Amino acid sequence: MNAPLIYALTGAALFVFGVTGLMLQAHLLRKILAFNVMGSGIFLVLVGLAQRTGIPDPVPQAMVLTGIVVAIAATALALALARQLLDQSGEMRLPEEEAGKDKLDV
Amino acid sequence: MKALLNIAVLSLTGALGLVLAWSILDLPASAVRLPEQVTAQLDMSGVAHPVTAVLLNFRGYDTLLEIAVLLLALLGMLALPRQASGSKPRPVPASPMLQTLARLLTPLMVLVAGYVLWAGAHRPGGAFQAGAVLAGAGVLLHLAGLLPAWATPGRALRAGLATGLLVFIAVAATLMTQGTLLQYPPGWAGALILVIEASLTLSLGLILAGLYLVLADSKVQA
Amino acid sequence: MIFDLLLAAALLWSAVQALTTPDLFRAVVLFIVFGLLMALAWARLDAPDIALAEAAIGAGLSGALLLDAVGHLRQKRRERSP
Amino acid sequence: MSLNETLPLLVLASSLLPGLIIFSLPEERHILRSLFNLAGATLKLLLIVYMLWGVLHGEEYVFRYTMLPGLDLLFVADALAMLFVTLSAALWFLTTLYAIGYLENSPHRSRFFGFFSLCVTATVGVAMAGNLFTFFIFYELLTLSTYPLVVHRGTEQAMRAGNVYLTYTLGGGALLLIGTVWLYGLAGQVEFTQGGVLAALGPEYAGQLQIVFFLLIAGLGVKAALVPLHGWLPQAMVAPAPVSALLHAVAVVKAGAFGIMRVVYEVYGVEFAHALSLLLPLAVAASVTIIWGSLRALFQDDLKRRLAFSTISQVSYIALGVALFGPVGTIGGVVHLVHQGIMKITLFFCAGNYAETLGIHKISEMDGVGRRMPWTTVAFTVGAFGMIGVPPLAGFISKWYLGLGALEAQMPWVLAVLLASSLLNAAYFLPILHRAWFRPRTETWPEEHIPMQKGRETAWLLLAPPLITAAATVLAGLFAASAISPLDWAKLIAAREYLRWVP
Amino acid sequence: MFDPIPWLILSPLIWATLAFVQGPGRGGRLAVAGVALQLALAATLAQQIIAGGARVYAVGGWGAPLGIDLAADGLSAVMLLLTQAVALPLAFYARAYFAAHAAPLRYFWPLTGYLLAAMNALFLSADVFNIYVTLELLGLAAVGLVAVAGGAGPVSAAMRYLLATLLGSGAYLLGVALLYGVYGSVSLAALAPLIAADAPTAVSLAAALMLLGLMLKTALFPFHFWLPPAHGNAPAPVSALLSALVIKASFYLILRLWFDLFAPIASVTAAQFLGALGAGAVIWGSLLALRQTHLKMLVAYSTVAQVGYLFLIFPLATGAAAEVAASAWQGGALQAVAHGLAKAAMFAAAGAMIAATGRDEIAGLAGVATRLPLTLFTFVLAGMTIMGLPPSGGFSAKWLLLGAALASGQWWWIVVMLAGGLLSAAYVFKVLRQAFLPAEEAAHFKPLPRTLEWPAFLLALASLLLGLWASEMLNLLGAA
Repeated sequence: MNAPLIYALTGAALFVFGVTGLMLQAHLLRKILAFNVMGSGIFLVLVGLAQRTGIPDPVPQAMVLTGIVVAIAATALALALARQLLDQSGEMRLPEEEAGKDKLDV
Repeated sequence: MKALLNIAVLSLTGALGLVLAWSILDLPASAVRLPEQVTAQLDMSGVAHPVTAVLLNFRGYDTLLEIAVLLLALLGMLALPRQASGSKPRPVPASPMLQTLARLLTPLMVLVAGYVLWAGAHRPGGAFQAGAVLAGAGVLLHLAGLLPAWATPGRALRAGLATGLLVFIAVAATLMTQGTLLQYPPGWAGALILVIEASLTLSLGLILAGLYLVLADSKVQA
Repeated sequence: MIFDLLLAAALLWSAVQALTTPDLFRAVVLFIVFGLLMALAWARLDAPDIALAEAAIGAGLSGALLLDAVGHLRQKRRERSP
Repeated sequence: MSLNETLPLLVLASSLLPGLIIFSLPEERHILRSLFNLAGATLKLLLIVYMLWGVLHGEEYVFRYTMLPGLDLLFVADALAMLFVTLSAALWFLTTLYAIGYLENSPHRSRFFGFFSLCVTATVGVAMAGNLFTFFIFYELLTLSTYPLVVHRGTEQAMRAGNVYLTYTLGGGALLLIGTVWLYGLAGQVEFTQGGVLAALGPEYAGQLQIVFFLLIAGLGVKAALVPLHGWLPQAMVAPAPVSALLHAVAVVKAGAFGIMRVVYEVYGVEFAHALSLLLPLAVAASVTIIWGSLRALFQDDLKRRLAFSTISQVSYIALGVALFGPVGTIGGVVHLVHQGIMKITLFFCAGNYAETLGIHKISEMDGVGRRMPWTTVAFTVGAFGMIGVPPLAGFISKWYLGLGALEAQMPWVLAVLLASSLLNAAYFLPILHRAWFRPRTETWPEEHIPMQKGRETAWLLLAPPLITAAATVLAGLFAASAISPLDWAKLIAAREYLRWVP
Repeated sequence: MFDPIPWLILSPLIWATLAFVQGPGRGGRLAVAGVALQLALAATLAQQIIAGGARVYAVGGWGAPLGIDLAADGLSAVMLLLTQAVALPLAFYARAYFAAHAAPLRYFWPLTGYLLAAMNALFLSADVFNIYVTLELLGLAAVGLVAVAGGAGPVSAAMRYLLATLLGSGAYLLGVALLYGVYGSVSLAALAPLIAADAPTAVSLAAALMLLGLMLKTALFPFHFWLPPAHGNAPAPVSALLSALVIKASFYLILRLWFDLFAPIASVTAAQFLGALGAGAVIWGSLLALRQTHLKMLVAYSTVAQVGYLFLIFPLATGAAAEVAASAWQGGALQAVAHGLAKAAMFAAAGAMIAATGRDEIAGLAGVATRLPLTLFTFVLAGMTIMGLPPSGGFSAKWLLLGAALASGQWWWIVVMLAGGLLSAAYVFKVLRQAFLPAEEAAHFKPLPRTLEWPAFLLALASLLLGLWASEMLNLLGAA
């Protein structure tokens, strides 16, 4: 067990936290936080695993840079949508009834 | 029902975590050694810093698409129907001290951005970090009440936002007359990467600041 | 090694706190802390480029966006409650 | 592409193109529309006469196009195809004339005639299909193009009938599809070949082939209205009379019966089907349908419903003929394909005339109609007597050969079925004739649309078609022995389907 | 030789960015010209592939694994052709739609441009990380397009879609991270020979994560929850693009991963499981489509059902004899293309009907048969492919799949396909029946420009003709 592997394992745990939060939290702001935690976890796994021999690897590092930019882009768009929803429905959560349409007895 | 769902999700993700951890600890040595290849080709790449070499040369095509993603996110935000605020964004009252600080810091930050950009060729840094610093300056100016939020960017601003991507595409496409997409001719790589990075820094700064400034605008109520 | 373990623990703790703490503002602040800890982790992983980007974008810009959203949310709530 | 390859396509196009043009015509251009309709119908008849002459002289009309590897679209104008094509084209011509008269001034005629033409295109495609796959394509297209005709009136009742119709026919289509895919998997391309193609498969496939036969017959039986798959047909009566005439006499039920013929004779081969003991169940199903349809017909007061149940019964004569092993039974089945067509279309034309001229829909309203509309009633009488099997009309010829065929196939019980059916036919037709000719009229007509003018009982376009088909019923019976009769053609076909038959 | 590969990606990127610079509401003409050019490029590429076989294009001249490779074979050429062929009529349609409709245009064109760039880049990519970037580009563009209409319905649908697509790409990216961890490369060409049946657990996990993420993006049952609101609430041209093309992109990746990259570890059990999910989609999606009262929701649920057929490829082709596998594979690809054309036509026709009647309810369609005959005819033709009736492309696809199911003795999929076919007939005719009813007295039909009716008709006609020209497509598909 070396430092990169510790971070890879931490990343795995963060991914799990993020996914759980993304699925279970109702508030959109928290979903967005959870998405970012999930993303950070993935990045740690990517770099941690690649550098498990202790040698820095610029390729996954460059990929993570790309990933961070994509994450901020998604975060901003998600926040913009969440705000629209807040302005229109007064709530920062997804309405339930649309999921309810997915039932035969409606 | 809700509790049941929670338990189901928790046990599923928990199991996923365990499998993930176990498989991470059970890995053989990798077959392909990219770091060695990067080092071997670094001289050809036009920059001395390996991460920059990957970002703008070896995997420059990823970066090209990534800039499009970033521009697209801003575009998606701008495409949302705006609340008919009509009125100019209200200047946020800020303390004079913050304003002074912002006035002092902004030129400094632009300078830092320039340095980070230039330094990226041989040490950590580059267009992303430089752009982020520029964007930070924009956010600071807005917080100090010196920069209004964006309702609808004008043509000049849109051109600025698109410059980075357009320059990148133009360079990539022009290079096709010699070889393939984004294939820098020997000797030209360093200069061309600097041109791309400079325009990227400008656009990234604008876009990243825009992500904040567009959102900030939707706060203003009629 | 010990430092890495401690940092990993701090990362996990701040992430869980950011996701579960009842107060949204607190959650966002904890998330910014998480981002800064991430930057530290990147530095430990010999990835100074990512550390810089994480601090500026992951913690900084994301944090600013999220704080702004919380502010917006509170303003909305104030508008509606009286 | 040579002319012989093009001709089958031209026969299809002669109704497809007018159909598509008619869709795009504005509602009020009725003269242009009729022109396209009649031009298409006439052209089709001319083409077919030319091809008939060619087939008699040994010409081959084959068109092949590969849709997928190992999957050809194949049109072949062989003797059996020409029999059905000729019937469809001739009756389409008459029905078009009739429909132009019948639908005068009613709404949505562009749509009606458009789908009408598509329906005929599909029928002709069914007739000329050279393999099971092509047959299936047009069988399904027939469903699609007839649905709008069934629901044409747009009433609640029509919509319900349309639902029932679709449920049955698409369900049947699904069964036919599995059977077809299965056969293609076993035997490659299943082209219609005289004497059948499946006998070449080894005996280890017998079980599978029996299941496939059941699937195919069930799929075809829906359109052929074999009991218990007949439920859609009486409901579909809500369609306008020309549609009923076409559905019953040519298009839909015939496509089913024709398909049964193709499957038994040219896919399995009648001798192989006999060897797999598939014919007896088919004969039983047909017999049950014959009796059941006739029995139900007895109790209908609505004229078109009675005719519908009569169709169920009569179409199964074809299936029965197919199931009687031996050339004579085959002749009976094949010739009945034509005879039932001309007789039943006569009856439906007449029923339409009664409804359109006097508003008569029920048998109980028909008292004395023979005096008011003598020509129509004469045609109706000929059709009814033909159905009963009175000599020398067409129906008699069919029944005669079927009876002989039953003896040849050593199924004497079929004679009892034929006899019982004929008695039932008489029982449900004769009271109608009695009312029409011999009961005096006591009250006014329900709704007189077309008044009596200068000795003309109704519009010419409505009267001429049933008279022509009634005349054909008489002629087909009288001149059955001549060289151009349907009977002669049926004999030609039968002779080719039995490869090893020794009488 | 002129190489169309990079230009297929650059063209939409360029015109999208230029359209953005032009400003809100602008760029329609640019888009039409750009998509027309791309169609020509895709056709050129298809010809080159038929003549010369599959190709690899090394971006930057480095070559995998250091650089990024683009690759084009029969399947990618088919998907590229489909994408441009659907996008071109829809571009004309969208111009008419936004001109005739109250819906604001905003940045529709640049968003569409990036969407197409992402699709083209995705179909050409041979690098799992690069694919991730294209997936994000695609997802964000699609979400932006759903939200373009504004209003609580579309915005919450877009939000749901965004979260689903982000979760999906997250799972995918973790899979990529594991693959890089194990093998040290993200190039498909470098990875494929390294993955063997005895690969470490991490590889199986990576495969599971990547496939799950992509299934979520493809809206395979039971991950379909986001699709109906997103596709049902978006403006009609957007619904058409999303339903016809976007879900096919992630499906294409599933095909690639399953049959190329992870073939050595793909088990028959997993394939049967995927097939079962597909069967669930066919039945459940069709039943729900039948229950809908709104036209576009019905069409959206129909997409959920039709996606199910695509997943029948896996049980039919995995571990089967070569001939059966080929038939299943061809059937699946044909279904993807036929559904793409037909569903685009169906959504476009639905949009035209809604624009004319001013109502989205199916109950408001009475009279459409007389007032909008061409559009209804379009719906019928598209419906034929959806129902799998001959001689449509959908029928040829079903024929191949049925043949594969029979030949491999997996009769249970036959039952599913037939039940799905009948159910789809039920919901298609639910619309047709209503359209044939006489119009209500009060019904007011807005006259429609021809450009709102003809593009949809051409698409539907193409889905029908595909049945007759399927050999050509399969010929291209088989080019290696």
